[in-house]
Formats: sequence, structure tokens, C-alpha cells
Amino acid sequence: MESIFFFVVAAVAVISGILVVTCKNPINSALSLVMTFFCLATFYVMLDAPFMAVTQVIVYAGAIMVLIVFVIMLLNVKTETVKRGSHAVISGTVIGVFVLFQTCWFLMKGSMTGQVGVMDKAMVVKSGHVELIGKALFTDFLLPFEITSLLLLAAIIGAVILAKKKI
Amino acid sequence: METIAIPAINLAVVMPEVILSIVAMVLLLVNVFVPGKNKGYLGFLSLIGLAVTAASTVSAWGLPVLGFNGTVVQDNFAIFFKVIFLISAALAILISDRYMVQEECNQGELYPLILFATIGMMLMASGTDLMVIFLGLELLSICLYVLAGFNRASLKSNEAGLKYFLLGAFSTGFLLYGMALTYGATGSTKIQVIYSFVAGNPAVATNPLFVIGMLLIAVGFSFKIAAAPFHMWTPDVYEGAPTPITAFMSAGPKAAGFAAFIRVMIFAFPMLNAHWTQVLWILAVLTMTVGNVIALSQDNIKRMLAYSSIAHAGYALVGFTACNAQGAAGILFYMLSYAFMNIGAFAVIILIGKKGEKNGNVQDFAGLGFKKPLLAVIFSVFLFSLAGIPPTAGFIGKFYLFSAAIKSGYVGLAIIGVLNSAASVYYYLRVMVYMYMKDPTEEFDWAGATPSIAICLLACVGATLVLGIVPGVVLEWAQKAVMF
Amino acid sequence: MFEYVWLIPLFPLIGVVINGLFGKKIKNEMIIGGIASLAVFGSFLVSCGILVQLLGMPGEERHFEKTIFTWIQSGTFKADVGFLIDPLSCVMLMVVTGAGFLIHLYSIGYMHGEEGFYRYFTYLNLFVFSMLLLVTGNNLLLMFVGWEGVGLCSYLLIGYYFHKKSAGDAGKKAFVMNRVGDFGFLLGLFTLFWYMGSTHNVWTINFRELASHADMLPVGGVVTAITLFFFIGATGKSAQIPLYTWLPDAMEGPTPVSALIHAATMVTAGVYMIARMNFIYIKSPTTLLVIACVGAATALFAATIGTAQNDIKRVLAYSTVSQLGYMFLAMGVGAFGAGVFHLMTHAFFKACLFLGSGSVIHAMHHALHHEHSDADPQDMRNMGGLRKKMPITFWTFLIATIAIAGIPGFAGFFSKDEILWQAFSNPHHGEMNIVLWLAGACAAGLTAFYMFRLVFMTFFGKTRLSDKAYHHLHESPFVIVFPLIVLAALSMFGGYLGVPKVLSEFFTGGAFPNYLEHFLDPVFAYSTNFMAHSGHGEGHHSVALEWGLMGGSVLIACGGIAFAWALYIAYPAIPGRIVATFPVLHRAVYNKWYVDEIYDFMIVNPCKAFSNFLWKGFDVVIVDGVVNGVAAVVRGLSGLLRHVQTGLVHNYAFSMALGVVVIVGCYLFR
Amino acid sequence: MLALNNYLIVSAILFAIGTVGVLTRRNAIVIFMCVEMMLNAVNLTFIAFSKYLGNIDGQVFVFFVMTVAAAEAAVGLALMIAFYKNRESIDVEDVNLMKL
Amino acid sequence: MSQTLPLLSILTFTPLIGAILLLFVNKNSHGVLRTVAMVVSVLTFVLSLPLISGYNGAGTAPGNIGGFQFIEKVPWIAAGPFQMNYQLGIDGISLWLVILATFIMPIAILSTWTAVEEKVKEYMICLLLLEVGMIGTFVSLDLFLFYIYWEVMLIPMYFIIGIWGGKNKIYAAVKFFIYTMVGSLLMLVALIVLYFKAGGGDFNILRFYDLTLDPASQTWLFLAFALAFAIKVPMFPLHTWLPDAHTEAPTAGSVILAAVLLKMGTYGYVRFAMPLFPDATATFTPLIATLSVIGIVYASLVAMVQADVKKLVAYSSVAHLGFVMLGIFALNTQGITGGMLQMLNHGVSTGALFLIVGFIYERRHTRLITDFGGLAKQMPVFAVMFMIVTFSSIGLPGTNGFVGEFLVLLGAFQSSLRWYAIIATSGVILSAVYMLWMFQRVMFGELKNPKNQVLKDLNAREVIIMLPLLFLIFFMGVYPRPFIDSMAPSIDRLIKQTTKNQVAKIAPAAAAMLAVPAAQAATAAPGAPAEAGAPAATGAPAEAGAAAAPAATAATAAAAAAPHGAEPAPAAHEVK
Repeated sequence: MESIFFFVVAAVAVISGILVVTCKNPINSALSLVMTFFCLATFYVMLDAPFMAVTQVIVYAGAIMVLIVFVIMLLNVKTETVKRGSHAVISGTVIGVFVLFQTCWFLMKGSMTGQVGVMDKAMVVKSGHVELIGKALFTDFLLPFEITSLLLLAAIIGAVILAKKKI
Repeated sequence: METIAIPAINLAVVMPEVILSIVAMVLLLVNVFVPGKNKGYLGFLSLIGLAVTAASTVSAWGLPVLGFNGTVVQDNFAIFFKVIFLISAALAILISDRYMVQEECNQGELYPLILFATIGMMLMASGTDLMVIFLGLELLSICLYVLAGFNRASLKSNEAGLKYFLLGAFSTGFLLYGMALTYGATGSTKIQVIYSFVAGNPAVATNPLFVIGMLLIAVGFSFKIAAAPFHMWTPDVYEGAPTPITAFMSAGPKAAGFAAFIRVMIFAFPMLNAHWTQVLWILAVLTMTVGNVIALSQDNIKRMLAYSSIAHAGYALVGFTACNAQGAAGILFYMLSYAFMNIGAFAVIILIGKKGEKNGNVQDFAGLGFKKPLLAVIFSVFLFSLAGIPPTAGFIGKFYLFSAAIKSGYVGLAIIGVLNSAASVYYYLRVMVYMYMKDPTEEFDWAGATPSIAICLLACVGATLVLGIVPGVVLEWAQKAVMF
Repeated sequence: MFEYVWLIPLFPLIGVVINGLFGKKIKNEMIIGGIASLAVFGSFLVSCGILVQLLGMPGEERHFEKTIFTWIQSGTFKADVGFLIDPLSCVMLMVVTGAGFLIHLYSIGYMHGEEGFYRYFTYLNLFVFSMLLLVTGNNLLLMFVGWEGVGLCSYLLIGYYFHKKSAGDAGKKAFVMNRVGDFGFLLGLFTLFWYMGSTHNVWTINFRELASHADMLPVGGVVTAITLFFFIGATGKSAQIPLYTWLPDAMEGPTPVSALIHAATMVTAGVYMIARMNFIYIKSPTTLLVIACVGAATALFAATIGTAQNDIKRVLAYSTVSQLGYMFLAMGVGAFGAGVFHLMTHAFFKACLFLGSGSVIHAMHHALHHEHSDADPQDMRNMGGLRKKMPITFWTFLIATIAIAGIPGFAGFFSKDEILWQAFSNPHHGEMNIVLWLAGACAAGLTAFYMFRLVFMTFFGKTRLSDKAYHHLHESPFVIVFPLIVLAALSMFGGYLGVPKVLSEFFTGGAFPNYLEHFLDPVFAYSTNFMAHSGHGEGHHSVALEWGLMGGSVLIACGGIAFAWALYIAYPAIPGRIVATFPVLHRAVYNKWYVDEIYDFMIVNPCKAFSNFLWKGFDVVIVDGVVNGVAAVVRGLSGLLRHVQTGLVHNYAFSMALGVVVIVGCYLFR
Repeated sequence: MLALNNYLIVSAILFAIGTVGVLTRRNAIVIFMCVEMMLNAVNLTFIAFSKYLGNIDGQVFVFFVMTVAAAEAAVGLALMIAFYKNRESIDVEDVNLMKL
Repeated sequence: MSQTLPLLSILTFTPLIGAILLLFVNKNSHGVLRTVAMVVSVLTFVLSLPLISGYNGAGTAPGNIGGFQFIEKVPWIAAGPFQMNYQLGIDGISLWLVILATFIMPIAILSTWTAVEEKVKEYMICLLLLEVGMIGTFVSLDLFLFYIYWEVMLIPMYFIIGIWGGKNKIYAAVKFFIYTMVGSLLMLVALIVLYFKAGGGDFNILRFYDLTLDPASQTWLFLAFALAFAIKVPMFPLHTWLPDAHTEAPTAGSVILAAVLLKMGTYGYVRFAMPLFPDATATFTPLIATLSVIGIVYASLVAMVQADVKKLVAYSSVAHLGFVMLGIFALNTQGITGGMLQMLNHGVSTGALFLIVGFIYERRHTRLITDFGGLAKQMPVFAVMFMIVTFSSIGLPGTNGFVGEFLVLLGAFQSSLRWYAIIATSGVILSAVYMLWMFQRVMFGELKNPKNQVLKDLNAREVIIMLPLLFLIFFMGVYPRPFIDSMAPSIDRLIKQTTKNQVAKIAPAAAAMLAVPAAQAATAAPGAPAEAGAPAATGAPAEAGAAAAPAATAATAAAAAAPHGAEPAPAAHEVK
């Protein structure tokens, strides 16, 4: 049951992913990407990470994609009138296939060898995913968390500088 | 619902970053109140900030401290690199006022952005967790994307920013994938943990996930240091970005890339060095050769220095390939020297340049040698240093790097290196040929040097010569910095 | 007197310094010429003193060495600046300083009014200095210094009229040809030094030390190599086949120079050198044969050319080459004493001949000058009947001609006959002796012919000058004529120093011995002993045979004279007819058998072409081509590679992705 | 429970699709979207590992990646707007002023 | 001589101080600039004279290390594995080269006193800096320091050619720089490899002398060093930078280039390549000798057909240095002495030749032989000087050229390089051909060209420049003893050092050769076996073995086949 569900979602994710690349209209690509994001959120739930699923939807689908669509609208980007040269498409695709092939190859040959920790589904259910994440963020990963604040600040300044109408 | 016990925080470990962040934010605030033509005060303030940061950085010398649950460390290695970053930031700020006024993009935000970028670099140097390194890298990158496109009115600058952004984001994908695989193979993102885990389970070292993870991380850093074939962005971005930013990018972020690269490779993957030295060997050869060869046919000096910067990354990779303490020390020393000589060279370009990045071709330097002898001599010193001719810092640096490679038995690599360096002489000499051996085609008007650029030039030329003639002390520091 | 031997070369050197540095300021010809001549005269006096002292010593002790300072010392090699006085060098000293002095004197008159008068005397003194070094040096290297020094002076003096291209060319040719010889000399020196040192631990180049170790030298083998190398040196300096071609050209120099350098002294240096090293040469029969053959061939070959030349000096030049051939023939048959004897007599009569011809040219020049004719004053076809106008010149010239022709009683007869006899009777070459003798005899006949042809064409018959010019002809001044007289006297009586045994016994009952031979005996003692011990000894031929041969050679000489008389006095039309009958032969002989042209064709031109090829083909195209090619390839590569940098983001991304794929692929598929 | 590799392979496929997109599309915004897809693929890998390793670090990493993605989106889109203002296009083939 | 005074440092840095002084002189007061430079260079020369008087030929003065005197040693860089010292010192070999450098410099400055009218300040500074580099190169005993000076020297020379050169100056300057750079960079690699083979420590050259390296690494290291030096020398076929550089450089540049810079290559062989890698030296002797001999003949032939006087002289330089190389690779006393002398001679003679070319170039602004002819009439003083220098270059006895050339050939002939020596001797002929031909075409013949008819003879300055050189030409030709004697101990040491391993090998080889014809050998050469043990005294050990062979011709063959015993060695082991 679970695997059938998985495969359906995976198929949707991959198909919408392909649509992102193949759609001529950027808006369609964006919408396909949102679809992919939703599929991924589904996976996150399946992987016992409900908080990440929520963040995925809110941040990615909600914020980033909205921003992107907004910019698409703002710039009034048309569909690509001229196709990229077919050789570029072919070579790009070939490389992509290579990437896929190689990734699959080593995924098959390799295995997850990392130190297995204590967190399991029970734990997630018991103390709640948000709490687990929060705990990690504020203890182990306090510094990176603080860095993100600088990162966002810098990004805001940058975005403002680059995009504001008059300096 | 239990409360989260926030662990004891040792702010001393990140004191330089904290100070610099505070300075940057204060600058942001001050910026609002400083009128448009007086933005130079911000530069002055930021220099003070950098000085204070440097003092705080240096004061931690000799006492390695881990902090924040092992995600960050303040050791000699980090300190040496931080000094390089601070110096390049300071030099970049010194040379930017005149340029920014000339190009009419004199915005106060420049300084905080440079400082934020510096913080990013410092985090890359001292981070011991892949997350910290990643975030430092991204902090740096985002600032650089903005800085590269800082001259909004200039299409070239826009292009530079956009290109850098798209390719940077693309490379981030690979870097992240590498980190993910490493995480999967070892169960942690902390360098210390990765190391001890693999040391405890040697079988992991042969796990393809782990190896590929390492390779992809290497790719990510190679992009940052502009190693071939991940160097393609460099010439375009360097050419397009505002010159002071190019100077900054060629010195600081490259060093930061090396800092993180060395940290990850040597600290986390020492057991894989048989793999990554092979990769680095090839990268080094490719990088040196591509950089030097293409530089031969460049007329635009900024672009030529961009290619030369690629080549210099190649030389540093030679030392990296050696995978010994001397090689690492060599990179440290080289990055420091490179900061001085390259930013110095860019300072000269700024002085010669005119609005709209005119006068940036080698032909525009014709006759400079006798019109402005002092400037030409200073420029020659930088060029000789870049070419690796004694008695300049560039020579000592190369000597160290190549001798490290030879020490590890990579004589062939060293030979390719020196041959490249001989080829590079051609294009550095070409500039001198124009400066000294050709007559000027047109009268050039001389805007004069501002005090800040003069200070920068003097500092750079002084450092280039001092590091070339009596490099002993600094080499000693570099050596101490890499005693892991 | 021996202690003052260093004065001998010093005097001319002082002359060089004074005239060289201040000559231009002095301007007065008499002072310049006087200083130069006095310098040589000083040397001559000292030489005389040394000769007297030497004569006062017993035969075996007649040698003396004086070292001035050590010139080069490096490891086992040591070369001193030191002088060796023995009978041989003493004879040479006398010839060089004596003839040298006379020719200096002559030059004062001959060179009168020439631009660069001081330069001339500087060179001349320098020459004497070098020549004296050559003959007195006590080691091979010092000899080589003189050897090269005389070559230099020869170059300078031949090129004295440097504004004439032919003079410059001739000087250069002389120097280069000499250098070819020097190449051999050096190799000989190296081989000798190395061989004696490494095999016998005798590290020396000192003549007497070498001579005292001569027993260590094997017969043949390496000695042949050594001697042949040295002989190459001698062929260059002494104008033997194949390096003789420079000497006729060297006539471009002023005539006294030809007399001094290219007749009396320098060209005999090769003979002197072989005589000096006789103890080595005697050990190599092969080399001796080579020398004899080359000598004989040169004697004959040059004589043939001499018969058809019209330039008075050229005839004398070929005659010199031919006579030098005789000397080498003597050396080659082991008759060292005879060779030196001929060297000496040749110096007398050939110097006389050259000076005489100079006197003629001098007069002709003046005569033609008055007429504003640009006819060649040296061409015999313009002369004739000069004997009435220039009696002293004529008579001295005639005496010298008789001497060279080998008419009994004159100097040339004794020495030449001695050589021919030795060629016939020597113990070295067996059956070859007859051939050598025959060649020598033929050459003698030819010599008589062309010398008298010269005399007849110049002095006899009707003049071919215009009346006006003939009118202006007059005898040369005293300073020119005086040396002629002295030299003519020497040509007449000089031969009595070395009267052959048979003649002496026949005419005086042995009361008039062969002085020169006895004097030189100690020098050649080793060779004589060596031959005696090796079972050859003196050939025991009958006295009758000697008389017979002597008579034969006199007959041949007389035949030559008669033939010349017939052709140029009695039936002057015949030569033209002969030329018409054998045009090819005449053209070949007239053009010196085309030897210069052959050299040009075989060596000079290919060499130039090859050099040009090396430069333009190899150096510029290949070597520099590689260098610039590498640079061009790198730059071309740069031009190509930069096109990778398309400026397009997706290409850059593609390159990155490709990089990743390749790197990962390398790992996966290795 | 599903095998880990199922997730990993899905993420690999998405990563590859993203790569293809970056290499083949001309619209800068679409390229950026493809990069986002690559990042998401990595995120999936992280979370899958995190789950199977029983270790929360991976999820924390994803958290930061999302932050970075947001920041990049802000800056990137701003750059595109700035470029568009000058060039009236966001076709990457028009980003070609500097080359060779 | 006080050993406490750091004479060598003072000597090295006097020109630097002079250059700094020049910085403060107004660039338009040419007279002052020239005078200051001149005074400084003369001062340097004067300062170098105490070296001659203070140099102790026997090397017994206190404070000497390994035959080096005037030693100075100050720690310089100490970092990581490296220890570089500022270590100076001279021996008989470098002494004269230092003197040559200081001697030539005033002459060079004087030579372009009027020819360089523009950028005088920079010009003089370059010249003085060049002098620093030259002296430093010769006096460094620390390999690293040597390398620094070696490279530093390129910079001023590059500018001298490039700024004040002829019309193709840029090509020549860049070619000079990069050509030389390639070689020296490879040497740098070899130097580092050598350093690590020595197991760290400092870069003291004397310490490296004591190393015993395996043959394979000797080979590679030698090749790298040899390449760098061969380019500098320059040896065929790496010579093509030289004609260009010479032709384009201003007179002073050519003079210095010929007189001093080229010597650095040969000096490098003597000081570094040979003593450091004795086995490789033995192995490569035939190769080097071949190239030298080809260089002699080839350069002579090419010189013969040159149309440009300066180019001709440049090619003659190549030939002359071929002699030097042949001499030092003869590896016996005479050969190396000759080579060293030839270095000095070449410095004097070719320097003088370039001056002479400079004189006429200044007057006529052409260097084509065909533009001249008959100058002897118009310029007699010039003609005399030109002639003397020409003959010195040809190697006429009595001039300096002869002594060196002769000893070189003698040495080579005695060593295993006999056949090379024979071919090289033909260079004697060729040099006469090309020099005299050139001389004749320039000086002799008719004075046709009207431009030549108004030429002025040499002025006082030019005569003064030439006089010291002419004096040396004769002095060194007539009395070379002071030079030879002071070099001798150093050369002996060099030979000992270079043949140290070969001695061990030659002994059994000689024994093996003696074993067969022992009976004959005993009578033929009683002194021979004793010599085998004392190679330095007899020049070349191989000859001792050869002495044992019975017949003279056999001896020739055997000795020719035994290049210093390197090859007979295996045979010897078989016998054992």
C-alpha cells in the first residue's frame, strides 16, 4: 500500500519535474514546480518529517514560488519564441542522462553506512517533530541558525539595492 | 513539554565575526544619515571596524578553541585566513571610493556588503561543520552576487552579477549533493565526527557514496576557487564586476574557498587523499594551463588578470595536491601574497581607468613607464610578483608551493607548474612592454591618486617586497597555522 | 754574449713600439726607417756576437738556453718564454737579421713617399720580432707564437695597400691558409705532448728536453701522426701543395715584403721547424716519404706554372714555391743539413731577385707615371731592354738568376745539387729515390728556363715601352741598390759555406770542408745516429755516380737556359706558335692549373653555401622556428581556447556539469 | 518500510532533471527554478538519510537550505530585474556582452 | 686583509646604493646622472681590488671553508623545512668573474655616455641594478640566494634591451627573458629536488658537494641544471636568443651581456652542475662536448655569412663559449683552466668588439657590413684598435684569446674528448675566416660611401674606454700567470670533487687493463700505476690506464674509449 502510494507520488513528482523543463511558458513551469514541491512534501511526511513538509509548502510553494511567479508577471516574460539550438538540448540532455546514470550507479553500489542515531518514528510521535527540530536548532546548530539571520539580512539589502527604483 | 536547555555559549570563538557583524549593522544604520557624497566616511568606519576585528582575531593566536558544539573553531589556521580576508577587505575598501564616485554608484551599502562577505569568508575558514561552511559560503556568495552587480547602471555589471548568480547557484547544487551523500555515508555533518567515524570504520572509506560525496564537495569548492573546468565564470565576472570588487573577489573569496577546501579535505577526508590528490593533480594542471594559455591572448587587463587569477589558483592547487603541511602553509602564504599583489595591480588599473571602465586595455598603458614612473615601477613590481620572479612575494610563494609538491614526489606537477609560470611571464611582460617600450598613442590625462589608493598601493608594494625579501616570519606563521 | 740573447727580439720590438705609437707624429721618413733598420741591425750584431761565441765552443756543447719567465703553467703543462741558441737557430738568426736588415734598408728607398710609411716599418719590425721568436724559441709553443706572429705580419703587409680589394683578399687568404696549417701544428703539438706525457710521463714541449727523450718515441705509429700534423703546419706556412695558393697572391704586398717574408724568411719557417724536430721526423719513414713527395711535386708543379706567368713577381713567387719544394724534398730525404743550406742560399738569391724586381718595378712605375700610362709596371710584356738603363740591377739580378739556375760556382748550385744527390742516394725511400731525383732535376731545368725567360724578357731585347717612358727609366737610388749588391755577392759566394765533399776533395783535397754541415751536425746528430744504428747509415754510392748526376743536373740547367734563349732571344716568334698549338695546355698553365678555381669550387663555395643554409635554413627556420613555433602554437592555442569562453551561461554550466561527469566517471569506471 | 534507495533514486532523477533544465533552458527564471529543483532533490536526500539514520541533523540542514534558497531567490530575482531594466530581456543568450 | 669587514656584501650593494642615490637626482640633469653612475661603478671596481690582493691562492687564510674565502654567513629565511642563509664567499674561480663584472661596468657606462640620450636616469639605474645581480650571482654560496640573484639579473637586462634597444627590441627582450626563464625555472625544480635529496637543512652549496646521489637522480638533476646553464651560455641549439638580444641591445647591454652574463652559464656548470653531479657529468660529457663542438663549428660558419656586424660578433660569442664548455668538460687542469681563462678573455675581447661595433653604430646608425668599407683610411686609430681586438678574438698568440683557447684544446685533447678537440681546433681556422672577412669588408677596400668619408676617428672618451681592454688583451696574453695561479687550487678542488666517485671506479679499471699486458706495461710505463691514484696531478686518470697498453696506437684507441673511466668500470667488475 505504502509503496504503491510512493510510486504514484514519485511518478507525479518526476512528471511535473519534466514539465518544468519542457514547458515553454514560464508560468507553466512554475506551476509544475509547485506540483513537484507538493510531492516532495508528501515524501517528507512519509519520512516522518511533518514539520519539514509544512515548511516546504509554506516556504517553497508559498513564498519562493509566489515570488518567482510574481517576477515572471512583472517582467512580462513571454514564452520562449526561439528554441535553443537542438544540439544544446541534446548535449544538455545527454549530460543530464549521464548525471542520472552515474548517480544511480553509485547509489546502487553504495550504501548508507553512517552512524545510526536514536531518532525514530516513535520519538517523533512522542515529542513532536517541531520540538525535535527546534531543540536541534537551538542547541547543536545555534551558530548556523544565527548565521541565517545575517544571510537573510544581506539578501534583503542586496535585493533592495539591486531592485529599488531610485538610489 | 520540556524546555530547551541552551548550552553555554563561548562567544570568544566567534568574537571577530560578532564584532564585524555589529560594525556592518551600525554602518547600515549610519548610512541612512550620511549624505550621498560623503559615503567615504563609511569606508573609514569600516576600516576601523576591520582593524578592531583584526586585533581581536590576532589576539586569539596560538589557542585553538572549539565552540558552539563543535561547529566552529578558532585556530591558527582560521586566524591566518581571517587576516587575509580582513586585509583584502580593507584593501578593497581603500580602492573603492574613487572608483565608485567615478562610476556613479557610490552607495553606502557597499561597505556593509563587503563586511558581510568577509564574515562569510571567516565562517568558511573557521567552520568545522558542513552546515557552517555551507552557510558561510552562501553568505559570501550572496554578498558577491550583489557586489558583482553593484553598478546597476552598467550592463556589464548586471551581466556579471547574473552570470555569477546562476552558475553559483548551480554549483551550490553539486556542493549540497556532496554534503548530503557525505552525511548519508557518515551520519554527521561535523568534520570532527566524520573524521573519527571513518577512522573507526575504515570500510566507509571505500563506500562510493562517501567518495562521490567528497568529489562533489570538491567540485563545489573548485567553483569558488575558479579551478578549471569550473572556472568559466571567472573571466566574465571579473571583467564585468566593478574593479574594486574584482580585486576583492580575486583575493578574499578565493582564499576563503581554499580555507574551506583545505579544512574539509585535510580534516575530514584525510583517508581519501589517494582519491582527491589525483583529482586535484588533474585540476591543478588544467587550471594552470587554461588560465595561462588563454591569458596570453587577452587585451583587457582586467580580463587578463582574471585568467591569471585562474592560473594562480592552479599554482595553489599544486601545493594542495602535495597534501602536506608545507603545501598548506604554502597556500596560506601564497594567498596572503596574492592578496597584496593582485589588489595592488587592480589599484593601478583603477588609477588608470576612466569612467565607464575605459582605459582598461593593455594598449592604454603605453608609455606609462616614463609618464608616471613611480606608478609604473609599482605596477611592475606587482606584475613581476605575479610572474613569480624574485625578489618578490610571488616567487617565495611559488617556491614554497612547488617545493611542497616536490617533497611529496610530484616532480612532474612541479615541472608543469614552472613551465606554466614561464608562459605566464609572457603576458605579464606584455604589459611592461607597453608601459616601457612603446610610445603612448594619446596623451593621457591623469586624475591623480587619492590618499586611500596611495596608501593601498604603498601597503601592497611594501608587503610584496617585504614578503619577497624577508618572508621568514610570515612563513613561520603560516607553518604554525597548519600544524593541525 | 749568450746572456744577451733576449736583446735579439727586443730590439725590433722596441722599434715596433716607437714607430707604432709615435710614428705618425714623427713624420720624418729617415728617422722612422732609421729606427726600424737600426733595431734590426742591433739584432744582427748580437746574432753575430752569438755566432762568434758559438763557434768558439766545441761542437757538442754548442747550445744554450735562456729562460726569461714562465708564460703558461697549468698542471703538467708548462711553457716558458725562453730562447734556445744552437747552430740551427744561429744560422736562422743570421739569415733573418742579415737579410732583414738589408731589406729594411732597401725599404727606406722603395717605400719613399708612401702613405703610412711608419705603419710599414712597424709591421716590418713586428715581423722580424716574430720571426726571431720563431727561430729562437726554446719550446714548441713559443715557436708557435712566432709562427702565428709572422702569419699576422704577413697578413698585415700583404694587405698594406688595404684600399685595394685584391690586397685585402690576398692578405686574408694568406692568413687563413696559414691558419689551416696552424690547425695541423696545434694538433701535432697536442698529440706529441699528450703522447709523451701519458705514455712516458714526460710532460714537456721544450725542444731539448724532447730531444733528450727522443728514444722513447716509437718508429711509425703515433709518431707518423704527430709528424704529419706538424707537416700540415709546414705546408701552410711554407706554401706547399696543397696550401701553396696564397703565396703567389701575396705578391700584392710591397716588393720588399715579398723579398723578406715570402722569399727569405717566413716561408722557410716550415723547413726550419722540420729541421728543428728532425729527431721526431726521422722516426717516421712514412712522413718522410710524404714530405719528399710533396716537396718534389711542389717543386715541379710550381715550376710549370712559373713558365707561363707574365707578372714579374708572380714568376718569382712560383719560383719561391718551387724552391721551397726543394727544401722539403731535402727534409723528406733526411738531408736536413742540405735543406737548411738551400734555405740559406735561397734567402740570398731569392731576396736579391725580389729586390731586383722591386727595383725594376720601381723604375717602371716612375717611367709609366711620367707617361700617365696605366699599364701594369709589373708585367714583363711591357718591359725589355732594361739592362742598359739599370745596369746594377741587371747584373745583380743576373747573378742571382744564375745562382738559382744552378750554374756551378754559384750558391744555388751547391745547395741544389746537394739536395738532388741526397734525393738520389738517401737510404729512406728505396725505389722512390729515382722518381724524386727525376722530379727535382726536371724542376731544376724548368727553373733555369723560366728564370732566364724572365731575365730575357725584362732586360734583353728591345724595349716594349714607349720612347718617352723608356727615356724616363733610370737606375734606382743607392739605398735600393746597395742591398742588391750585398745579396748578389752572397748569392755568388754563399755557396762555398757548404761545398760538397766530392768537390772539395777534388779541387782542394778536402782543405775546404763543408763548413755549414759540420756546424749543423750537432743539431742533427740524433737523426744521423739513429739512421746509423737502424742499419741504414750513409748510402755507399760511387763517387763517379755523384759526378755523373752533378754533371747531368748542370746539363739540364744549361738546357733550360738555352731553351729560354732560343725562345725569347733567338726566335721570339716560337712562344706564340706554341701557345697557338697547345691552347688548352697554355691556358691551364697560364691560369695556374685552375687550382684556385678548384678550391673555390670544391671548398670555398660549398662552405659558403652550407653556411648560408645553416643560417637561413637551420638557425632561422629550424632552431628559431622551433622556439617561435612553440610560442606561436601556445598563442594559437590561446586564440583557440579563448573561444571556449563563449560568454553564454549554459555553456559554462555545461562545462561544469561535464567536469562533474568526467570526474565522477573517472572514479566509477577506473 | 520502503527501501531508502527509492527515495534516493527519486531525488537523483529530480536532480538530473534540474541539471538538464539548467543546461537547456534559456529563460533565466526557469533556470533558477531548475536550480531550485536540484536543491529540493538534495533536500529529499537529506531527509531520507535523516530518517534512515535516525538522526535529525539532515533535517536541520534542509531547514538551512530552504533559508538559503529563499535568500538566493530574493537576490537572484533582484539581479534579473536589474538586468531586465537594462537589457529588456532575461534570456541568458542575451547575457553575452563579455566573452572570449 | 681584515676578515671582519663584509667586503663581498659591501661590493654587492654598493651599486644598489648608487641606484638609490640616482633616484634622487633630477632626471633632466644627465651629466650628474652619468657621473654618479660612473663614480659608483668605479668605486665598486676599486672595492673589488682588495679581493685580488686579499685572496690567498693556497686558501690557508683563517675563516676559509672548502677553499672559499671572504666568507659571510647570516641566517636569512628559516621556515618550515627550509633554512636559507645569506652566505657569500669566493674562490679562485669566482674571484676573477667578480673582477670582470666590476671591471666591465665602468666601461659599459662610459660606452653609452652619449649614445643614450633619453631616459638616462632609468638607464643608469638599470645598469647599476644589473651589477648587483651579477656580483651577487658570482659570490653566492647559498643555492637559493644564487637563484634569486640569477633571476633578478634578468629584470634590468630585460629593460636595457627592451627600452634602449634597436628596432626589433621587444621581440629580442621578451625572447631573452622567457628563454632564460624556462631554463632557470627547471633548474629551480631541480634545486628543490636536490634539496630534499639532501634531507633538508640549509642550501649551502658546500654541503651539497658532499652528497652522494644515485645515478638516476643525478642524471635528471644534471639535465635540469645543465639546461638552464646551457641556455645562458648559450650552447647550440639553444643559442638563438643571443644574436637577437645582442643585436638589439644598446652597446652597454651587449658588452655586459657578452662579457658577464654569458659567463654565468659556464660558471654555473663549474660551480654547480659538475661538482654536484659527478657521475652524470661523466655520462653527459660526450653529449656536452658534441654540442660544444657543433656550437664552435656551426656558429663560426653562420657567423661567416652574417650581414650585420653585431650579429656576427654574437655568433662568434657562441663559438667562443663552445670552447669554454669543451674546456671545462675536459675535466682536467688544463682544460678547466683554459675554460676559465677563455671566459675572462671572451669577456674582454668580445666586450671590446661590441664596443667597437657600438662606436661605428653611433656614427653611422647602421651595422650592415655592406654599408662600410675602407674605414681604415678615415679612422686609423679605430682601425688599429679594431684590429687588435679582432686578433684577440681570433686567438692570436700574444693576445689573451690564445692562452685560453690553447689550454682548452690541450686539455680536451688530453682527456677523453680527443676527437672533439680535433674538430674544435678547426674552429681556429673558421674564426680567422669570419673575423678577417668581416674586418676586411668593414675596414679595407675603397672608401666609397660618401657617408663614410666624413666619419670622425675615435674621440678621447672612446679611446679611454678601449685602453684598459687593450691592455688586458696583451697582459693576459703575455703574462697569464696571476690568473692561472690563483685559479689553480680551486680548479684542483673542482676536479677532485667532480672525479671523486670516478676515482673509486677507475682504480679497478686501470688494474684490469694492467692485468693483461702487465709485462709490457712494466717496461713501457713505470710511472703509470702510481698515477692512477693521483688523478688530479696528471689531469685525467683514464690516461694512466691507457699507459699500460703496449702499442702506441692501441693506447690511443683505449684512451679514447675511456671517458674518465666511467665506461670501463663494468668491465673491471667482470674481471674481478
